[in-house]
Amino acid sequence: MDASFWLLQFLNAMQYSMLLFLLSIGLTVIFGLMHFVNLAHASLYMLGAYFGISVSALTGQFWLAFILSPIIVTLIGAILYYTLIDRMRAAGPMNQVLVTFGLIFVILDLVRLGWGDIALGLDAPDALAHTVSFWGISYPAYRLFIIALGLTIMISMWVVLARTQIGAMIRASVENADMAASLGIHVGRLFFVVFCFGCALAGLAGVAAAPIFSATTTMGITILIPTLIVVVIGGLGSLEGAIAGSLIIGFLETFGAVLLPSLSAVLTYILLAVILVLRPQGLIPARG
Amino acid sequence: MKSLFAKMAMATSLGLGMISVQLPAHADTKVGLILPYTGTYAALGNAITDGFNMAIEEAGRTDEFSIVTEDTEAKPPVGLAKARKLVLQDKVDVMVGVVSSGVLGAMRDFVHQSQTPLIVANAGNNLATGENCSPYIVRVSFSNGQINRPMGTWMAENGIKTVYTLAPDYSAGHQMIESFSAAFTAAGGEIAGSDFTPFGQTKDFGPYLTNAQSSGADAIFVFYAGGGAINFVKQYGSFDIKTPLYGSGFLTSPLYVAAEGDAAIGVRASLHYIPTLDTPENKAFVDAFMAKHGTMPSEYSVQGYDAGLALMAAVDAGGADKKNIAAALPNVSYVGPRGALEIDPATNNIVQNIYVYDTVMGDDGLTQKLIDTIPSVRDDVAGCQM
Amino acid sequence: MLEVKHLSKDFGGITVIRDLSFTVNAGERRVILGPNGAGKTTLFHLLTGVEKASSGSISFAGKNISKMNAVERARVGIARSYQKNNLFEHLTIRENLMLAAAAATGKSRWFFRDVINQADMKTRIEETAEQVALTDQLDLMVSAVSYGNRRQLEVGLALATKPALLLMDEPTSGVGPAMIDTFHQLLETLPRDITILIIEHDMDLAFSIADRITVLNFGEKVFEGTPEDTRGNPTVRQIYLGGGDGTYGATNDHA
Amino acid sequence: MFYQTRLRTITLILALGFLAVYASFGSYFAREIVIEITILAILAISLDFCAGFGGMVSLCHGAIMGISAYAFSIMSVKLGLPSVPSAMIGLMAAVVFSGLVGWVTARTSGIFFIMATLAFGQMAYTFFFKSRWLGGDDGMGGIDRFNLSWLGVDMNDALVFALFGVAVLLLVYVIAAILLRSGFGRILSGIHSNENRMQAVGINTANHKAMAMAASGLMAGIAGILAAQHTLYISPELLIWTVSGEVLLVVILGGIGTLIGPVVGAIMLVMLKHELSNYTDYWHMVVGMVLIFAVLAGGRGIFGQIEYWLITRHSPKTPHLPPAKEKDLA
Repeated sequence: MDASFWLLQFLNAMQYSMLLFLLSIGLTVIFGLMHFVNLAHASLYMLGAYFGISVSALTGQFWLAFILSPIIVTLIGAILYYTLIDRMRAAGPMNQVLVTFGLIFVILDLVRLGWGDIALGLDAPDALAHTVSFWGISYPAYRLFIIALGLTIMISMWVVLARTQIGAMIRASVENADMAASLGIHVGRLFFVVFCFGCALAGLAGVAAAPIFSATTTMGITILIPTLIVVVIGGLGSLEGAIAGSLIIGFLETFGAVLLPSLSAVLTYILLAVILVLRPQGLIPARG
Repeated sequence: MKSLFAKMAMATSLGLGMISVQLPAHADTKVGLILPYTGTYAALGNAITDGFNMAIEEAGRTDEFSIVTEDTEAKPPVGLAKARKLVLQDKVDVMVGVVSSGVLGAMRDFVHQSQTPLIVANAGNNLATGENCSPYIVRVSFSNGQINRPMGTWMAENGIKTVYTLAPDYSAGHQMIESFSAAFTAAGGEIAGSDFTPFGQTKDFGPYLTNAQSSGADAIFVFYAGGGAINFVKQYGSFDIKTPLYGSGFLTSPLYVAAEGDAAIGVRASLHYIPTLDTPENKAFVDAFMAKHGTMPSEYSVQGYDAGLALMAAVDAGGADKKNIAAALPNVSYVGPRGALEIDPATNNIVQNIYVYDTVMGDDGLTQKLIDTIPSVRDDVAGCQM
Repeated sequence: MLEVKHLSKDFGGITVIRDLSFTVNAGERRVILGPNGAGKTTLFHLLTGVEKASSGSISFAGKNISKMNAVERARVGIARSYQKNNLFEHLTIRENLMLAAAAATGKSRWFFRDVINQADMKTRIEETAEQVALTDQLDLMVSAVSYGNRRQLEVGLALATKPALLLMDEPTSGVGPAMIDTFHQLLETLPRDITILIIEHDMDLAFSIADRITVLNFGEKVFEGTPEDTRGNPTVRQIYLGGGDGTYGATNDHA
Repeated sequence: MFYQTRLRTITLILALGFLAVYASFGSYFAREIVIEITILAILAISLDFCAGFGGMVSLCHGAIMGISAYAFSIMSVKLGLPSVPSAMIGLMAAVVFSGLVGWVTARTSGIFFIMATLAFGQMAYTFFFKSRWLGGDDGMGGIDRFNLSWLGVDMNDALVFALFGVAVLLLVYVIAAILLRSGFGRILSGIHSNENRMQAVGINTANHKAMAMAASGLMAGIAGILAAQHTLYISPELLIWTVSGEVLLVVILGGIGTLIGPVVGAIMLVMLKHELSNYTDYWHMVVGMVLIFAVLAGGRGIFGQIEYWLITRHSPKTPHLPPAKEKDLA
């Protein structure tokens, strides 16, 4: 195992971490703000992939799909927000689990009706459908693009949350929604904006992942558990937690796969159990 | 929706049955299709059903067979419950189907004890026609060993010295790779390395691909199916891996090859059926299938089709009831889209050609180019006692 | 009965309790006084084992209990009521008292027998309810009774365990004058086999029930003596009564 | 806090009576459905015991059930022990596993507890999935039904076995009800209501919760033995987290914290699923919509909602209703 092996696997780990980050950041911020466990978040990821494939097939334009698909998913998210999510905010976590679980089932079968049971693929755009050689390795350009995309979003979210007024409002509302409301923040509108933003990121993750992974009807359920693990390991509702969690899981799964293949199926679960036993609130809890 | 139509079809045929009391008519054979229609394997269940129905319809014998469909959801306990229902409540004469080996394992003892003939149209577990064989279980699809052993020998004979293998970490994956490796090393090859990827969880093969390439092996041999196959082939392509890719033919099945795109070009694989076989039987089958469904048939639709042919042949040879079908099935032989087929009475597994093929770009997209045929591949009698 | 020696507690460099020593005799009513932030509630946390002391020792009934955790200290007979209601909100008052009594009598390991209708439990629940004047409200949910009733239940939960030492953290916090009288009566009628340590801001109540008073300021004991001595003590007057900063009778939080 | 009210007793009798009648007069497949319902209902009671009354929303109950089924089958098939001692060992394995999980995860709560139990359950699943001695994902068969011929009962008869399942369900309900009415169960409800105060009055809540998980494991273990006896074949599918997820759905759908609600939920879900799958391959969507409407209609679950209507009609200030629990997940 030489340096190029480590570099390659580092890039693989980064690429996976960034996808996990795009998914988990929406879930964790929605939870942190609204105390809402949205299990259907992963279904929106699936919709992102399928809409991306359809738009791309209809127009032949990958980048159009890349922009349109998150927008469509956001619209669906907005509809869900007004029909269900908003109503369920005070209904208690058990009911939220039940409703969003129901949504998973509904969206799953709607996707089956719309796109069929056969797995679909999406080609990477021509500009990125090659490999890039550097430092003695060659690596798919599209994967480098995903790493760059994830890092960009990660850093801009950091800046927005830490430096801007809306970031301060979000942080205040995570700390104490009542207090935030009394300071004149329109909490309801803020929730809606954040929820839509989370949906857009889920859709973006879906369409971004489609050229690497095929789109299948089970992709939502399969990604749900790793995403929840990221969110929980990091600590619910915390941006830093989602970053730490997705990096930990991305690196653990990638290096576990090549260094400890016989254990790789359970490594994540072992880590999850150990972290929760030692730090029952996750690594970087949002509050307290 | 499928089963709604099936119900209507059943109701119609029952009505005909009642009329037929006054008429000297065919004996009615009741067939239970036991396949996944929801969950991971839904696409396979539908493909097999299409093939089976086509065989019966082409023969013009739809009145003779009444069909009950049940969804196994790829869950062994559900499969067993549905098998019990078909046999004990619907009183079917014969069952056709079973996609996953887990479901077959769950049903096996019940099928054996209830003496209901079962025509396996997919599940490839070696043990089902080996150690756990039964006079009532006949397989017209393939066994995991049957597809991969010939490829092991063939690759060694064609100058490949070292191979790195990859497959999902579950029973079928292990069986496929083991039979390949055994044949490959017996013919003088060497396994450079081997990874089993976590079943159902692995989406990113990047780490494994880079590992396989750096092993310096002459070739990579893999078994992946369904969504896993698409991911694997696409990622193989995107990493621009120079080591040639070989695999069990499910890797580039016609069902998935379109989604794999250009990355599939040049992948070499072995399978018991490819739709480009140049035989009159296959041409007729492909044309009929294209006319009906507008897509190329896959090995799964052929398995369903051949299950239908085998069933009709058994009914013709013996009779339409449970006992006669069970007795006749192991001796069935006919020529189908796959070529000449027979059931080996020693194991009840099918004896068939295995085709080595390349995926190439044809006039209307990706297609299969036959490279070599290994004729009449027969499984050893590995511990099967009827 | 209770002997505290050189007790100290730091929270990340801030000393909340500093070298505190005092002794409470069996059956005594001891009132703890001190302005907000004096470390009174922290002292209770240390005595009940919720917080571990940084140094020093605590003996109870002749035994060193410094190393015991909260559960073990409850088992040796130290009970506590909270300044902020800490009740079983979604249960009835009867159930609340039953839980405390069942826990104290080791009936948590009864796997087959119910405790709620068992004769001696019933007696104990009803006795406690009478002590804290909740007999009429026994079958109401906690969420359905008044704030004052909840303050009474807060003490009731501690009493139902039949403690040897009862720590009361501002039982009258937030209640009106009528309710303060109720608590006054309650404290008067409690049998002398219960030793009581009480944090109280209502001066009339404090001075009328106390055998002795300990005054804390900035985590240190600044005075200890009878109520009369306390009234006359200039230091106490200066830091507490005469401070003029409004802390007298204050009820807000110093947790 | 649990009370075996008259409404609950009536519902229990109606539910069990319905199952017995449906099995006796229904077709062959009705008996399969009844057994399927009883296994799911037992597992749901087991989960309601720790989730509804102890606040421990576990996502490893499928794994507990599977461990019991595997331990039972290893003993009886691989080691040739008689069925009764094998079943005992199966139950012990389930109790030990769930007790350990409960003990180790005692400090976590809400979604953190859910995820921690998910982790342990998936570890157990992976263990059996990869164990080639036990057949891996192909599972293992060769299990025999209990031999009750000395009672003049043929367990291989589908009707007899279905009625046996109903009897076991009744037994598990009674065990759960007795435990919940006992001092142990009362304290468990107290911990659910206010763990901190329960410690203050002298309860080692971590140990108590671990014991509650162990007791719940015993019931889940019974479901496991029954499942192995039913299919005479077991596979790692029993342990996968989606099984636990489905049980959780049943509990919430029926009414969490009511003990009888889960039985109602199990009947509803299984019947719905089987009826729908006769007509459409898209029955998941209908199940999903039912779940959503169940919540929009009140969110107490089917039985919970009925109980709420009946009680609030009689006395608006009602003492024993499970309130909307805000702390279970958050």
